[in-house]
Amino acid sequence: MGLVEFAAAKTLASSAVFLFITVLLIAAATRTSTCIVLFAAQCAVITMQVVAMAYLHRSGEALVVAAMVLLVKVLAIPYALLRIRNRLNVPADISASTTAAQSVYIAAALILLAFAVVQPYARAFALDSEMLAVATALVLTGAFLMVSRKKALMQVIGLLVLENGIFLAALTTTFGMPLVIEMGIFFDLLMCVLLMGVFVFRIRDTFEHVDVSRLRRLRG
Amino acid sequence: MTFAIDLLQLLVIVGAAPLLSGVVGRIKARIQNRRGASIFRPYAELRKLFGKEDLVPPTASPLFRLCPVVLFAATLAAAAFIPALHASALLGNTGDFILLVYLLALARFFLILGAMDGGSSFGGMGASREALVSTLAEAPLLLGLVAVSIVAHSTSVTSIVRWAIGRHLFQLSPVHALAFVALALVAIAETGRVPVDNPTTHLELTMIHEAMVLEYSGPSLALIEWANAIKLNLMLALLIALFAPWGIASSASISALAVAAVAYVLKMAVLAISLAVLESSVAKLRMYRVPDLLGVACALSILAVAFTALRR
Amino acid sequence: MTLWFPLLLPLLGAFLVLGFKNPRAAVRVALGIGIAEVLLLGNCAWKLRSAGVLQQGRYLRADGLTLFFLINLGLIFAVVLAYSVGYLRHIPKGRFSSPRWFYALVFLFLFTMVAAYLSANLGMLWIAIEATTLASALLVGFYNTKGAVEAGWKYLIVCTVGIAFALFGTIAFYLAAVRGGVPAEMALDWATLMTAAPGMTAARELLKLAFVFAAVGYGTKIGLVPMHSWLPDAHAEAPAPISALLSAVLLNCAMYALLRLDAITSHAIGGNFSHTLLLSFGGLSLLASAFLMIVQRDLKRLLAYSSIEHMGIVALGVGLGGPLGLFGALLHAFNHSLAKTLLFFTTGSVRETFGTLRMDRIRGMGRALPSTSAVLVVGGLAVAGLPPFGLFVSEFAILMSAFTQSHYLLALLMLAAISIAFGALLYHFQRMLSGEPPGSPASANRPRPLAFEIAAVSICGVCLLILGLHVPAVFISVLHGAMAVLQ
Amino acid sequence: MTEVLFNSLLVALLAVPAVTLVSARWKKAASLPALLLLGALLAGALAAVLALGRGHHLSVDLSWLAPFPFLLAIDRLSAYFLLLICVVGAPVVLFSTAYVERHYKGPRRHWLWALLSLFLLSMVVVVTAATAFAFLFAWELMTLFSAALVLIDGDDGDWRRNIFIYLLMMHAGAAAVVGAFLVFLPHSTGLDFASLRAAAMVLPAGARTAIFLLGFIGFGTKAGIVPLHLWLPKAHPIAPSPVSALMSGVMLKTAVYGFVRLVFDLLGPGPVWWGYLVLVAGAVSGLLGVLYAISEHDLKRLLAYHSVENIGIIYLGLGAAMVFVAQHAPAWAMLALMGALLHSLNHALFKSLLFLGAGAIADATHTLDLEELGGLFQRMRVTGTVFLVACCSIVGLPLFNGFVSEWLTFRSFVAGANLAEVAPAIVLPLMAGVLALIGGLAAACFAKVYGVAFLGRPRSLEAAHACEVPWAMQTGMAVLAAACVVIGIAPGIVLRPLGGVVEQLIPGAALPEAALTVTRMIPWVAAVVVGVVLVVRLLPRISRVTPTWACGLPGLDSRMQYTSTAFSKPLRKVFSQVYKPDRTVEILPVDQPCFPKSIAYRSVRTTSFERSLYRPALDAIVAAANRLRRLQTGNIQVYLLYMFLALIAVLVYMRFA
Repeated sequence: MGLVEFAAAKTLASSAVFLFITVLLIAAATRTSTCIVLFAAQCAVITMQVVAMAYLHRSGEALVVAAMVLLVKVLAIPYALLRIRNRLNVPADISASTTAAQSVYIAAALILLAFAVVQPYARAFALDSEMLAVATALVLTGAFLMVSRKKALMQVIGLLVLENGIFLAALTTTFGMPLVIEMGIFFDLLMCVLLMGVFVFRIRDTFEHVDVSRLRRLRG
Repeated sequence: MTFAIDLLQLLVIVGAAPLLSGVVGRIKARIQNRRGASIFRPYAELRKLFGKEDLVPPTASPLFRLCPVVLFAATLAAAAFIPALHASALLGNTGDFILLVYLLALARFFLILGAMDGGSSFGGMGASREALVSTLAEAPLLLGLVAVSIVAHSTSVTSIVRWAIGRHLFQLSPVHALAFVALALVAIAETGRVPVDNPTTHLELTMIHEAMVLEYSGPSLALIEWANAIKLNLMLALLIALFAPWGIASSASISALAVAAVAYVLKMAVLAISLAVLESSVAKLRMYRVPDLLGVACALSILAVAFTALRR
Repeated sequence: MTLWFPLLLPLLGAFLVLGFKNPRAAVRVALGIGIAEVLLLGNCAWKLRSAGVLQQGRYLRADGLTLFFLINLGLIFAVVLAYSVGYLRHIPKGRFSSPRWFYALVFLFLFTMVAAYLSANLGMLWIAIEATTLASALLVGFYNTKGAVEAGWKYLIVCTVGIAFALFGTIAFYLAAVRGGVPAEMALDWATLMTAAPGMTAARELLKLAFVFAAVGYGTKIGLVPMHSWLPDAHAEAPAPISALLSAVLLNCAMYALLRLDAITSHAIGGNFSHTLLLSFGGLSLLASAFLMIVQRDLKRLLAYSSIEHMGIVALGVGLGGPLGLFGALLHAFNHSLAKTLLFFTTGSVRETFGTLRMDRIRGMGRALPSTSAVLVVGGLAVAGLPPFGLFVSEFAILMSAFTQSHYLLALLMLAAISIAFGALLYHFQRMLSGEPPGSPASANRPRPLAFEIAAVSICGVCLLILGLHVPAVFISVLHGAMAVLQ
Repeated sequence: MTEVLFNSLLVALLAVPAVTLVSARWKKAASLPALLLLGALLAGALAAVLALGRGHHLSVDLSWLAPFPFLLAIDRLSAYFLLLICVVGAPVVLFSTAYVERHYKGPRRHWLWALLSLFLLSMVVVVTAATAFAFLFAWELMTLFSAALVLIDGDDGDWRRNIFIYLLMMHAGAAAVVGAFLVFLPHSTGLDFASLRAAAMVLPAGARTAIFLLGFIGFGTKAGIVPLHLWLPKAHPIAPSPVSALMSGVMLKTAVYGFVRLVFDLLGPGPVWWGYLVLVAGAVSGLLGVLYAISEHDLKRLLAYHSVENIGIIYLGLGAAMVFVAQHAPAWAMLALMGALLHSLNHALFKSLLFLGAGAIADATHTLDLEELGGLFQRMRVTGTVFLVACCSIVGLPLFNGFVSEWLTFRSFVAGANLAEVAPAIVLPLMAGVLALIGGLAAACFAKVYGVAFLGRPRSLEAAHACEVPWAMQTGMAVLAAACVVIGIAPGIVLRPLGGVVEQLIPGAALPEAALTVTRMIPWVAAVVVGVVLVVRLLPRISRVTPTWACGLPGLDSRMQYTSTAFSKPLRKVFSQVYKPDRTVEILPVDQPCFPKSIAYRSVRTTSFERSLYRPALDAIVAAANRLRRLQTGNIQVYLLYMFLALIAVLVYMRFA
């Protein structure tokens, strides 16, 4: 079992821990730019994981998927988000409805909840319960971010974290879907982020703020 | 043969009606220490009125002169139901008490319309009060007759009487007692005797029947007065036939008819005297006390009907 | 090739239309492309009718169910396109109103929906439905007013989150298929999944989990309560033809996806789990929307809640299943799309004449806009489910299937909700139609309705009446073809 | 032969709207729609008579056209009600040829004819439908067409509110009827009446009670039984007179037909408490209907309340029949059912006649407020006589048709006494008392109506200058009046075929001879009364016109007459518990009460089902809707929260289900 296999196995094992750390950090982050960077880090870890899995399973397709993750999620989307944030020139704080400390506690609680929820399934389907737990934690944290953060951009990031969770779940359970489907999903994701960017600019133009919780005109 | 006897019986009821009101008037006068008019004065009055001319208000429609006629005809038809002397009546054999009650309703309906046509406030006043009294009297009248007919297992008036003849004096059940009191009260209300309405008064505060016929004169008034007398005679004859039928001839022989005639005159005299005594001793009820009186009659008749099932 | 052409033409058309700066030319080109697209769809439907199933390559497949929904899409798209030709005149100058962008986005929207119907496997289906959200988000925010932007943003975020759950559901289906022994690259193909479904009983828990996520995901797109919050805002702020498209076709497209997944689950682990879920969501939507319709103040929001109500009824029909239930559900989806298109067409001229869609400020519409009021009355009667029109027949079928399976409580709940919705519609429409129109009757300078608009409205009305009085034999065979696919 | 006639009826009624389009363009053919409609109705009446006579089961299958089985079949019950529709429809159409000419111009007239024929067609289909889908299809269309006809007159102010209440209650009722028919389904193969009848044998008791209650509520709403009658006094008065004649006379009977078909034909015998429920509903409707009518002075609203009363009488008959069936006395059940069905026909005849009379009065005096009418008999002789016949019939006086049906109902109540069980033996005879009280109150009410409107002195200029209506309206009314009198005097014409209808509904017994004694009895009584009237009229009586006696005062003007409010005051005082009137007396000038210039008295009925039952229910629904509306807060974060909670809820359900 050569050095490379050892490295791949180790990255798989340790990536779960890195992901948990990024989850907690994103919950604690107060500025949008740190959130974007943490999201990029998260995707980087996932890329590493895909590469390791590709190597372990000797499947060329997975490598292509890894490349795409690297391209789309680690480079393209964070870059786009950062450009949007800079051109928005609105106050950078994320004005969340929960303080940083409370967010961290909630994120931790969500991680524990994820573990609890996943156990029966992991046993039933002989899956790697840790990775599945991470995926569920990502989904729950993404949901929590979208519900608690008031800034439009933060909601986009929350959505992307949620998307990451689902992608990770797919990765761990099925070792990657057919290539065409994966590419389709990434393309959709990219278009979605671009469109959200367009809307964020439109909100700033028409409302002079990007605070989503003040969008209350349409009621009843 | 029975047709002739029934016709004779109808003529007796119709003919003797003014005599009965004359007798009652005379007895009331005697009670009030007055000599009173002769018992045949109503006949004289009718003959006088028939000779006069009919005074018609300018606004009245042809209905004004038609109403008394329909009133008289309907009351006459109702009278044809009652087996006073012989245990069968012209219309009473096939007809039943429901038709009898509604014929009286037909008479009353046209009397009210006639009153309204006069165009004066008296007519309206009498009509509205008559509507109140008759509406409240109809239910106990009908329920009383229903109770009696249930016990006799038939709705035809003559067969009820034939059933009653078969039973001797003291076998009458509480149903009959309750029904008799209810029907007596209703009879007083229907014919407008003292506790409910004073037939001789012209005081607008109290009169019901008189107010309706204020506009009438001549033959129309005669027809109305006669019809009113027939109605009194009819109601009393009905009470007699249903509750004290002894003496009514079941066969068409002359001797039986004679006995029946004597019994009928005696019973009618008793009723006339008791009516006169009642009218002299009781003051007229206030207008809105009459519904309570009729409420009592209604309660009694409901009780009578209930007892028919309970004491089966 | 019969499948590729109707799919790719709208995509090309979208970019083609962008090229024409001058509005009149853009409208003409758009009409041309539209007609071509409708013809292609017609030809594809004709071939499909005779061939039963068409498969082209690994990713495009069309069967009886697709045929039914393609007919629905083609008919509504043709009607909306015809109506929108005249509609662009209504847009006041101040707004973002270049027909070029309008038609480009509409064709893009059409492309995504045709892709959804023709996709063979669940992954492609998910990608197409996600793409419909993206295409229609811009259309919802087309007017670029405060309300439109807010509605567009909410629509985009809520639906994308919903679709993300649907993705997890699709993945779970894929996992269950793989565990059930289906070869990996065919594991998402719908046909193979249907044949392999009985074998997948081992992964019972996973399939239930998959259907739950798919139901919540696609339920958001269908607008089932409690995931419906985006629908009233989106339909109220979008331009009239677009809200017609959204209400009539997009909801049906999401329902199509849920039908496919429900077919797989009921074949694998028996229908009662998925059907109970659908019945509960359907009942909830029906009751909540009926009550909410009473207190609405804006005409388009009222129509949006009415769409939620009817989608609830369709969900009930699917949940009840059986020959009658499914027949009623599909027929109801078709009838509802026709009736709702009719009603949304009236909102254009109402907004133009009264300057607002707030119902308490609209009075005397009967006298001010006689022809539009006639359309409103016909649409209102149809949407209320009253006899001469098709919705009465489909609601009757669904009620019959509910009573046949002795779901007494559910049936009485449905009857009560329909009555409450009828009361709400009657109350609002009567207040608008009767009385004296405020201010000067602007009927003098009101632009005469174009031939296109009259044609569009009459097609809808006539179809509704025909479906109400006599469902043609051809249409019944198409319906039975669609049901056979799901059975 | 009947097939040809029935098909021609259907086709003609369908063709009338097209014909009106033609007559709109081509002036000469203006009266074509009316003639076609009249011909169609006569053909329908003939078909019904033939079908009744031979009991021949005719059926027209339209299932090839409709999405669900759509069968029209005429058995005896359908034939009877088809006869009712056509016999009442024809004179109403004849009346409306003149009425429409004088009141409606241009497009409204054509709309009225088209909708009238479609309204009649929907009623014909309701009565002859043999499958649930056909019945429900026509049932809802009937409501829509009647609402459209009412809308022709106007659509703002109280028209709108009344039509809203009308349509909402009708739709709720229709929903209950749909429920009633569909509860059969788990046990029935199809939805046609034959398989429903078969399924009724195997229905569990719970389902039978559910069907009965749903049917009772559904058809009760359309018939106007008391708690569900709110729409009747609101919808009928605002319709054009011929339409309210059809609505009140005929449409209510389709509800009675539906109830009889469901309870007697499809469901068959049920527990005795069904009968008691219908009896109580009938009694309450009868009493409250007539009591509310007495306090009304708007003629059409009064007549509408009287429809509630007469429907109460019909339900009394139906209730008695159901009690008899439950007590295994089918002979008396047939008598009671016969009374109820005959009263439906009678009520259709005299109620539509009364509404046409009201239309004639409105046409002549442009007002329907009894306080402003008076002395119309002098000015409108034919309308006066016809209205008198109608008043006598509705009150149930012997020589008219109302009496025959009430006599049958009375006779069945009295016969209730010889039932074995004690409870019905007491309840049924007592119901005779209730019916007598209803009859008495009706007599008082219609004496008021006729006395105030037609007799005495005109109370307003319009009434003084009223002139007779054109001949077409008179003949229309005269035909109905003649029918009332003929059935009143010779009821045998209708009773024999009605016996056939009743035998089909309640098998297992021959008609009791008591039913036919009435046919032998009434002609004799009629002969005696009419004979005496003719004899006395022949006596030479001279008459002289003198001014009415006014206690010696010079002039007597119309204000001294009793108005309708005054006439009904004693009765309202006695039954004040029902009205709880709040009376206001206004004496002007206020500072010198002893020298009043004017005294105004107003008494308003404070008890109303709307305020005590419907308003709270409506407010509760709207309040619930408002609370629900607050859930749509507008904040996207809350929407996302709803989604996640929904997902978690379903996951929890999946875990434990």
